Amino acid sequence: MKKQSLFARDSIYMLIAAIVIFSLRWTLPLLGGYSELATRMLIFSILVLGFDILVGLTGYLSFGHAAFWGIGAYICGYILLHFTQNILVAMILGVLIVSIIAFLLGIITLRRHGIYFAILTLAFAEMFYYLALAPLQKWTGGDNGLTGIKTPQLFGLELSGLAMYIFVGIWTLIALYTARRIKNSPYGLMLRAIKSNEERLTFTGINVFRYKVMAFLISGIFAGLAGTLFAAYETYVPTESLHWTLSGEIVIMSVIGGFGTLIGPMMGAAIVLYLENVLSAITDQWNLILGVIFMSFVIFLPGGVMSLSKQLRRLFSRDQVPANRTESQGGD
Amino acid sequence: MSNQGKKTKTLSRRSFIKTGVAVTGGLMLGNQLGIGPVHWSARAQDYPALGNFPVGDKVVFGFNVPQTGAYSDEGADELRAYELAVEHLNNGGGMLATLMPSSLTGAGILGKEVTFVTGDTQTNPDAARDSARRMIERDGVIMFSGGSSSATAVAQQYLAQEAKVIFMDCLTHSNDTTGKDRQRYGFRHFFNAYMSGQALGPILAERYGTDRRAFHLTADYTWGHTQYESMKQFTEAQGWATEDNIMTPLTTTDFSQYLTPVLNSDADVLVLNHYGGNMINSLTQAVQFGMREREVNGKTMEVVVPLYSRLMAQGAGDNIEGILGTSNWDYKLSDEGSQAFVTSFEAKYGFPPSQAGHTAYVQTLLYADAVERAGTFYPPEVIRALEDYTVSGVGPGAVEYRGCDHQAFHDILVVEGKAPSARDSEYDLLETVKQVPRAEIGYECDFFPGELGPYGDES
Amino acid sequence: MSQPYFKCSDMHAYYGESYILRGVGFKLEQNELLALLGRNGAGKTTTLRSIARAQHPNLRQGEVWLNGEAIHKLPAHKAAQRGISLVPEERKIIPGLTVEENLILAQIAPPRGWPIDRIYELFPRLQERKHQIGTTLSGGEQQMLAVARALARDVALLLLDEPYEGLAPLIVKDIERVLITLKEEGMTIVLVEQNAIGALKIADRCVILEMGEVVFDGDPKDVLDSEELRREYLAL
Amino acid sequence: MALLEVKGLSKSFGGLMAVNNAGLTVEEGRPHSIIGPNGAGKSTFLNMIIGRLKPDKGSVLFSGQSLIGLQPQQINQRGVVRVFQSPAIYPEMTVLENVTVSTLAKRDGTFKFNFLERPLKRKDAVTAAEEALTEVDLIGQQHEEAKNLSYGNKRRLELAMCLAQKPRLLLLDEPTAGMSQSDTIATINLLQKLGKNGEFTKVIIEHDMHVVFTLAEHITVLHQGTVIADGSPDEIKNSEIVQEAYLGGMEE
Amino acid sequence: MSFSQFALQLLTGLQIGAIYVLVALGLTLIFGTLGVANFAHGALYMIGAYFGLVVSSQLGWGWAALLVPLGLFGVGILFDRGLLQFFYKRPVTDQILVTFGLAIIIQELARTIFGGTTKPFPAPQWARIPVDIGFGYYPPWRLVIIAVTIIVVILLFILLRYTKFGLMVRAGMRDPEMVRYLGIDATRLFTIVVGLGAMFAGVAGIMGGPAYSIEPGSGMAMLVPSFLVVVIGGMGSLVGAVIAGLLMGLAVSFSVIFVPAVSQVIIYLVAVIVLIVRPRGLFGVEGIG
Repeated sequence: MKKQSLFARDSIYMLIAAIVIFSLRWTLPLLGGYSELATRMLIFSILVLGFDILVGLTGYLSFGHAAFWGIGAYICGYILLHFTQNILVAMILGVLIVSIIAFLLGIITLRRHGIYFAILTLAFAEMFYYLALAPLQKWTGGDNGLTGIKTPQLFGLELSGLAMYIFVGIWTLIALYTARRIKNSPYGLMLRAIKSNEERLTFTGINVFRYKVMAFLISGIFAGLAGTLFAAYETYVPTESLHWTLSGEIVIMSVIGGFGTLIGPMMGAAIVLYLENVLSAITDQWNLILGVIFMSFVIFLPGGVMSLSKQLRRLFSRDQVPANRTESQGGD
Repeated sequence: MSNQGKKTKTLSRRSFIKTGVAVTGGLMLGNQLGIGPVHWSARAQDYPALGNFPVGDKVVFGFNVPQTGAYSDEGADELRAYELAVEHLNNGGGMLATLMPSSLTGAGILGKEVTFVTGDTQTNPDAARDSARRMIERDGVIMFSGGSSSATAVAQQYLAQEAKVIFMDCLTHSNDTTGKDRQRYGFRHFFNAYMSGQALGPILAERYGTDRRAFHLTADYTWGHTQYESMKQFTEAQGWATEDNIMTPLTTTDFSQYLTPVLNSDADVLVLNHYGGNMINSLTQAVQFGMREREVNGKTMEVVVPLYSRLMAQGAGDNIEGILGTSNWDYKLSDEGSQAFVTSFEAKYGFPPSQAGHTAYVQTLLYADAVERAGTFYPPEVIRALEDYTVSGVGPGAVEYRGCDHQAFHDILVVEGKAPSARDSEYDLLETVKQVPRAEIGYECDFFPGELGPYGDES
Repeated sequence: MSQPYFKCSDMHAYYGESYILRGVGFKLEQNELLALLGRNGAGKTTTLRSIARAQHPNLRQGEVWLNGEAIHKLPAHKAAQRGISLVPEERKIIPGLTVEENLILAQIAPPRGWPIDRIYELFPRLQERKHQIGTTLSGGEQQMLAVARALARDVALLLLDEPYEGLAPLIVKDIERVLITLKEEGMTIVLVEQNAIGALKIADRCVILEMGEVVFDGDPKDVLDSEELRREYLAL
Repeated sequence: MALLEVKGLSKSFGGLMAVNNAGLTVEEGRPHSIIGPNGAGKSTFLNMIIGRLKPDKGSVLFSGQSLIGLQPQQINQRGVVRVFQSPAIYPEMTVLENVTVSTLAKRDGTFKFNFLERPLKRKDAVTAAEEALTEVDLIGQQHEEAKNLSYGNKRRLELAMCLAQKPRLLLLDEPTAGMSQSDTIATINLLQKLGKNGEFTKVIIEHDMHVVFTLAEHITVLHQGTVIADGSPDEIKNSEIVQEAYLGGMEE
Repeated sequence: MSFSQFALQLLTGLQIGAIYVLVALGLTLIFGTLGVANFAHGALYMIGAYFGLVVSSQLGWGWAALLVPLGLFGVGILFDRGLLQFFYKRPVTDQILVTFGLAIIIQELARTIFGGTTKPFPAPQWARIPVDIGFGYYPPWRLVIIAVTIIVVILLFILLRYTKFGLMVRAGMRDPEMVRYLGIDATRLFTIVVGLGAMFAGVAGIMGGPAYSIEPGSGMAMLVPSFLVVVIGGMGSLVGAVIAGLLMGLAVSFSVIFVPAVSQVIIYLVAVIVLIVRPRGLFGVEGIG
């Protein structure tokens, strides 16, 4: 019986997600957006989903996720440009290379915590950025980015517009499903334990480092996947894909959505892209407004949009907080 | 896009959706069922559906300029010029009086009132495309324009080609824009790095002699490379030697570590193939390092900046004094067209426009003129009307929009930074040394490799 | 009615949501040495920290009065300026500072106590090591430095948290001797100690805590004599 | 063969010799206790056994195999499990999740990549966790967030987390610290009951002698980092050295 | 490489490093005392530069030299009281986020007020003509930067080592709680430290402005390398910040001669190598990070 209900709940969750994902292209214009923005939102939501697996679950704040996204995009774009228009080949190779890099970076960076980890990941990502910008410009196109990528194909079908949207939507759904499975699996439990009390976990017989590397790797794969989709969708790869401001933007999206909730960061991505796109057409102060919104979230609503209802409920029922049951205590 | 014959009467699903978006999102479903209003020019049904087309009695332009980031002031000036252009298209005035020949009426375009939407490129190609996409899809723009970096221009040209909406590049100086990355749906009014070298070479020899050794600092990206190549080519043609070149990363703000090697070389000319913030910093710091006072081999060292803009001249302050470079246009030009533009710009905003503003203004007008001449907004027809078309009255001499690579050819300026004492306002920064005639600058169509791509209506 | 020299009453303190002190209160006369005893976790340290106005725990209710002045509304540094001096459990010699710097630091904020020279007279060992980094001293020397640091301030109430912890018996004797000297100098002291017997030996009065409440307040002799008290509350 | 055999263990911090040439032998199934006043080096000693600290010298044999140089998680996986003094739990997770981490660690080893496993499929792990919670009498609160538990219950949760790992050697660090008389008695009763059938051997670190005397069959006394006495509870009770060192100046 | 080339490149490296040092000093001071990773530190640099520009052009350089450090000290106090104090005890992630947010806002405000264009920031008249330093000509302003940095470092050293205030700060960095028990108002002490940190950023701004010119993005551009400097030196270590800053400057300067293409990559490369070999940075204190 329990099995049934859990399965049903899962199905309903995914069904709702599918409805939202596949209707975005038509609902977005009603809100002042445009249909292609929906595709973009979905691609970014895969990116932040991966980011959330690392940061939301394990608590390791990476400031270098642009590296995975950017490398995925460059590899995919390069293959589409020079070798084949087959999107699957380009994506598989892109994700493969990103996962190798993520694995290596994880082994190096995850020995550090907190600020050191953030700076180390940032430093690596910036290294890739500057490499792409000048020393490797023969392949990356330097500042102009990777231009002239041909429209990718899926078994002969040209992927652009609606077809691309559906293709991306399917991947988003797969990504969300996978991320949810990860979060709710024993594996996700371990990741959350890392965030909660890493040392304790070590003394529970767990090789914490391997779990962290794995989380980093999965996170990188998500970001790389999103990057390859981005290159295929844009048929263009800007150097900015590797810049740390993109990593910053991912953080902003996650904070606004709410770390560790999966669906929250996805919403955060949509909100930020919407503001960036729609607001910028109205006022050139959009960046300032976005900054203020971001800071307000950090200060007043650290749980992001996802915690909004909980916060409101708490606000209106402050006196209903159950009295603490204390049987015994330690003082010293 | 569509391979349907010229006589086809059915619209593709895609066009329907676009129309719907252009009207209003809410009507979209209706459109898909074929009941929404579809406004189309008289001959519209004769063409295969592609790109956008105006709906109702209004036509929308998209002005996509940097509103944030390092070039936001330049973007602001472009936007002022665009607004002025729209005003003149709807109500007459400005260059409408000087454009020769002109089909513009001062009552909109093909009887439709011109409106516009704006966007922020952030001088970031990705953001620029994103913003342009919104204009194309949501706002249904018939043409978009703007920009202040070659990377964003190139990125948007590809989008223009894909979406079959005409893009008028604004400020982009890289050879690639109309060279390897040229697109059928992109036109450039601005000159390019190659032309800068052509114009500057002879003047440099004239000023500084033919026995010079040049040290180049070059911004390490496409524009920098092309600028370096052309400066090297045209100074060496005058007998100069090239001592050395250092590629400086694009994000450099402190050039001192690149300037000290110059001090240790035999070079007596320093060429700064830098633009924007790069140029402001490298020039300022070159002056700080005493490059202007330096004596090498009995000659006073000279600094050259191949591409000037007001923005950069303002940023570099007094350091520009006596430094040679090139410019696309200057507000002090005395020809009728330039003056008509400057007068109306100053009347509206209280100060003179920059070359970026001029380019923005002229391109908007020339696009509108082409539509009038073509008699339709249908992009392939408008492109054909622009290609190989020569017009005058928008600046000194005549302007030719070459059909083979969509590069405009017109007189350009060799300029020199003014001494602070010689300036009559904060905008009066550059002195025109020579107006280089169109005939002296140019190259063959196939000099740079590149393909324009299809019009989109080929059967 | 004359006010007692020091008084704390009805203190209720929390660590986060953990309710630690449940109405602790006692009085002290000047020049009294009070032994504050109890099992691990009975709330001894929390009591000292509450009196010293540490940021944690959170004293939600209760009053602390010294010399007729209310302490319980003051921040920690103001309480210290009123003469409350806490020598915490791990002695808290500040890393990176020399012995002398640790003492000078104590004299920056008013009220200034003994001159440093006089302190050195009492602790000649510290004078020998005055340029040594404080944390490199042996445990006993560090404990002396901690006490010395308190003396460098004009202490109205000295709160000592387990000063004997981890020290060799010989050094414990030294510290004991110092405490007796201090008492003779007229200092008022609250001594928290695991080594209950040792503390009781030199104390004038004894308070025993159990589960955050005072369960005994009286003569140390009574505790020493009562097997039952010792077994029940002190686990001896 | 002794279950745990520690010989000549030493560790110094800076100039301070925290543990000096200390050793002990724990026989399988025989509750053992390490006592000593605060600061005697008990925690350091313990931390070296579980791999948290690296000893300067000495040997630690568990079932005849050396633990020196092993990672903490490897030591743990061999069955040496420590109950921490200040409850080390995962505060943001529920009580059941806290314990499930342990049962999963027992089931899956140091690392297993099994993200595709459905939550309901880890029934075995959950059942084991619930069993452990039942043993410590926390079963009614398994869905509460651990940080909301009372102090005593947090310590019980910690105990459950360790029991769930089915240890061979359970090291308890001051299990009754911070507890009232009645709680202490309850805890002692609980500890007496646990492992009675020889599933695991208890090593209890305490400064409270009464707890030790009721729970342990063998006692090692640590003072100033060295072992000053080792023997049965009665021997320890009557040892003069212990009286003097441990009880300070009992002799007037 | 000739001697003069080497010497000039060395001097340039020191000068680049000097600015890093100035920014990093404040950053590491704030981290060391408060444990706060201040991602708004670049913004403070930018405020210093713009403020210096306005004051020097309106009132002259004398006033700028006086008002900018004072003004930035005030900004630091406001920054601490208005925002940072609420984040002392929050996780480092939250601190990074909130200061990062503030940096974005300050940058955008600067753009609104001063425009996005790079502004010329002329050095004082006397510092504009390059001087002969034996092995070549060098801009005096850059020599001033080196000199000021040396003076600031020495003053800070004296302040921390030989004054009572310094004693309090050093104590507060290691054990703020005990400092409170000694009657010292640690909270006010920390506020002053943040003020000092901001002041150093301001000095860096007014030094770096004329050398590099300024635009709203200058702050963010300065933030990342100076954070690397702090991390390489060891978070909270002042000596580390000085050494690492100079190391970075030299790395950048000399990489230009050998491999110009990697001159931007080099600082990240150095950072990565140092952190892999010495995870706590060159002079990192055990227990931090």
